[in-house]
Amino acid sequence: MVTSDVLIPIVMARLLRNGESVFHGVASPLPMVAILLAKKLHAPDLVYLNITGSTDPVPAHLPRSTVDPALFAHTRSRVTLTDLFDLSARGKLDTAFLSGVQIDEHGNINMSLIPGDGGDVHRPKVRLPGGAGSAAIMPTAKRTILWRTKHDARTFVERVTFRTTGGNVDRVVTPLCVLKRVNGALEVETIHPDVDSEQVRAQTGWYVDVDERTPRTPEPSDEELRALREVDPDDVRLIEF
Amino acid sequence: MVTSDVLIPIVMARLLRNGESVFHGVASPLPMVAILLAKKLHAPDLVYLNITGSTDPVPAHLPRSTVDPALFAHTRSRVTLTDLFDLSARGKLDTAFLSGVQIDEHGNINMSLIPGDGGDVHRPKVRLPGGAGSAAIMPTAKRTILWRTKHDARTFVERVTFRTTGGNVDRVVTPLCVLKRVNGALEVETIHPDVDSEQVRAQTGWYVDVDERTPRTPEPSDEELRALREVDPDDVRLIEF
Amino acid sequence: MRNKLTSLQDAIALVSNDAVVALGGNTLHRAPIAAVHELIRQHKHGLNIVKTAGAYDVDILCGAGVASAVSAGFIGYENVFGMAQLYRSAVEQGRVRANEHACYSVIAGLRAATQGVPFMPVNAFALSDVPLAQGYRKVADPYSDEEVYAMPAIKPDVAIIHVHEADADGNGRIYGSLFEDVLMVTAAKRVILTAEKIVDGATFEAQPELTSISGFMVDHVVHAPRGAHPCSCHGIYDVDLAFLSDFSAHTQSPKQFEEWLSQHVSSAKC
Amino acid sequence: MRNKLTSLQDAIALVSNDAVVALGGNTLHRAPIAAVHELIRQHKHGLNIVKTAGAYDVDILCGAGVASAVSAGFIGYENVFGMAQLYRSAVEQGRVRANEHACYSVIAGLRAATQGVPFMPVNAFALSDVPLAQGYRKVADPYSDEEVYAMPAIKPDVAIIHVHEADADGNGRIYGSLFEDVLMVTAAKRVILTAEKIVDGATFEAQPELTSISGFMVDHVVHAPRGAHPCSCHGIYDVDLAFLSDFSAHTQSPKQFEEWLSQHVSSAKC
Repeated sequence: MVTSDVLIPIVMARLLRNGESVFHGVASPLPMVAILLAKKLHAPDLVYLNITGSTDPVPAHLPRSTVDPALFAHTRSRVTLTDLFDLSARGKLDTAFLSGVQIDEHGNINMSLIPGDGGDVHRPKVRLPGGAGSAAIMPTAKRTILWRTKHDARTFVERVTFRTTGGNVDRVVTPLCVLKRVNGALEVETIHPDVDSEQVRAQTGWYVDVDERTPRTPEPSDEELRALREVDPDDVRLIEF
Repeated sequence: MVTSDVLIPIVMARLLRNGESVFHGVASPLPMVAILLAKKLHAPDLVYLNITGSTDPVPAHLPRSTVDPALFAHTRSRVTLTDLFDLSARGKLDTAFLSGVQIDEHGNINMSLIPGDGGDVHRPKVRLPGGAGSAAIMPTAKRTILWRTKHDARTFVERVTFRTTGGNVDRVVTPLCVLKRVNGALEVETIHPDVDSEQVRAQTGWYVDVDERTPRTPEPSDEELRALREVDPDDVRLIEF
Repeated sequence: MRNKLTSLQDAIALVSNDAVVALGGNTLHRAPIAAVHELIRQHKHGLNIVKTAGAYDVDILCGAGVASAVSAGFIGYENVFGMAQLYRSAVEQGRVRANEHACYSVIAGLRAATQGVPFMPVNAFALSDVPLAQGYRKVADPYSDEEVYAMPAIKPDVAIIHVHEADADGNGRIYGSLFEDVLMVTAAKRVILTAEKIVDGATFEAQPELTSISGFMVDHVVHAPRGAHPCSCHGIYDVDLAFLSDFSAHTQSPKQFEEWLSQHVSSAKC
Repeated sequence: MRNKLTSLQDAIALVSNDAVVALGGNTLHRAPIAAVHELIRQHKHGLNIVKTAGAYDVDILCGAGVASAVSAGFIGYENVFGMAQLYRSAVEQGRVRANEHACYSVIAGLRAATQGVPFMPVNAFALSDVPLAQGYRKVADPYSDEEVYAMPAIKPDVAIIHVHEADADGNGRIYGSLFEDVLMVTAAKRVILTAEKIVDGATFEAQPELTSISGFMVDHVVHAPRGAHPCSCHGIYDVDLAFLSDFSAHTQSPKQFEEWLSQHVSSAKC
């Protein structure tokens, strides 16, 4: 049985296209692995951008922090985070990977806070890390792929308690399924192997139209599995699980 | 008798203070010489900035164009023109050297155009080179020193035909005198040696209060003359005359 | 230029309480930690910390009572150590105000200060609750009437940047990631560089294109070897995971944190 | 990344008539003259040339009927050769529109395009007739009501930049003065680099900090040795005063200019 730490990055990599520019931010081991995987498999000309300001780095080892100097290795140029935000703001960033503590039916995310008494946002019940660049990137990148290593009704909520941002969400990759945004709402596109459709429904905070006829996420191929082992031999991505 | 090509840069240099930041733009051989002179004489810690993006260059020879790579020699850092405009815009540029085809009583300059029939600015009678950065620098630099190698009533006009910009003009150095802005208007501060006060009045387009008691610009000292020869041994500054 | 070399103590002594302080670096990388620890030793308070994405630096300043506001897009240890507990509880208990940003909006505010304008239009927040929560306003393009968010200028009283090499004039070289450090330098009223190494400025002449920060924009230069530790400093040292792990374990209770502070910061010589 | 090497002819063929074209360099230095000459050979017309301070490049494009508008702060040969006669008469005769700028306002417009916002506030023109003449408008800070000029975005259809070294991916190194070239790259829809030298991109890995222009922002790379001549190219060649003097002498009458063009540009191989 294929585990999430193997399937999720492979599914994320499959979504990437050759030649496009792809960005991930802080705290993004799975996007880091997925991008390197896609470059190795079907997207050698993909342009890999990240907060270190490198382009197409070739890390000697994968770091735990995705702002680590390891992701600057073998770059041939240096830009700033400002340059990457500008790129997105002027409509030239093809794909961004983002995540959310809460993700709702419309693809809105919450990375900011759970409001306190009476909806107080300045004295929140829970202060979350913050959306980093999400509120700038998600509405301006041509598309955003969300990912989350947990799929339950606390994470996938009908409506986020606080909307850090909405935006151009294309897909959401979870341990249970791939969701695709159609007419502004997230629908289940494929259910992962060995996952029961009833489980997807039960663990999602809004009604998802799934049954046994819902398409299945293709199993990882031998080539994909081998490439994943080569890209992340130390299983650094496991810190997300 | 001291000639203008000797006196003007020496007078300009005397106006500069140790430790301040001083900028000149395109087409500015005399400011280039004056700044290097001041650094050699009394202002070794003056910060010399120019369009090449160098700081405190030590040119091996003086160039005719003041954007020349010669003015990048021995710099220890590189900025852009954008950085210099920003510096001025946020109030951190101490002194700028600027000039004008026309300069009026209030220190306004015209570097843009002589309007055409009926005041048409889009089909001008004369298209001048343009103010370069003047309209940004002159209102924001802490002070501006204007210079001009010609002093006649066509240049020093009561009112500019087109105001490229006004701004924080402190002094104007000409072949005849030094003007100082007092309460918003340019007054003659000192008349150069061997210049008749009547000549200053006759060749200025507005009434200037000068007579034989008007203070005289001090003659260049031997030290100043020697330093000028060392700074500009090839008399590059003569292209301004 | 004049000699700007000074001690860490003297440079930090010039930071007033209630100052707006921009810190260079990003998350666990090249943050000016020697200076952060000195801010704690000098018992500063009321600081508003400006950062795009912070971690240990912001967390410890919140825990030590130095910060009273944080203007940033992200505060956390990425996936390495979970939440920034000191920051989190300070905000939840009302001791620190979190001025929520989108990283890019911090950049926009710093750009406004750099450019001497009161605000900066920013293509962000189109679909966000943040502007309402933070009071960010829109402005209309005077040519097309198109509306865009405007970020008020963020003008730090001081920016503190850790660099690889600096000379006495304040020229600084940063290898590897620049993050938003140069923008912080231009936006701030006063700039402190802490440097791994002080070098003779003449060595910068061979490749002035490698100088990241121009000396005339800098006020103070401090020699601070390992001045980013426990954060990384590109090419010199990595993130000190053991140190941070120990720290993280001591942020679960105020008492443990006090002990940790006293052992690792208060008594330490810088 | 994909290979972006192409010929000068093919790269310039993609520039449409009536395009907004930003030219790198400043006055007599590192202007992309090989590309400028090719624009003339391909009989482009209706171009709006964007530049902070131009000289030979803008002058000859005006004389050859390629430019119909110039958005710049200064056009002239500094003190070296007097006025830019071709530009001047084209404007005075109504063949070219001079969109007067303060250099900084060109920068502001390019910044707006770079940042994906419709306008950029700029601290300039406080005491100037230029805004009225050009229709530049003010905008009020939504926080303080303070008014500041707003420059509409300048989004070049193409930016043409001459660099010292480029690789096939579009990474470019500029030694010495950068001028506003990097800003032109980010603001433009399409970017053409002309390069003195094409190098193996692997050579940039040793010092990525020296790469001025990141390849992913570039569309076409053209090998153009002496591609800035008669302008200077820092460290490689100086301004060609003899060439410019001869040119200048031929700009006094249309007939002389036509002869000069046919001899030095039209018949020349690039």
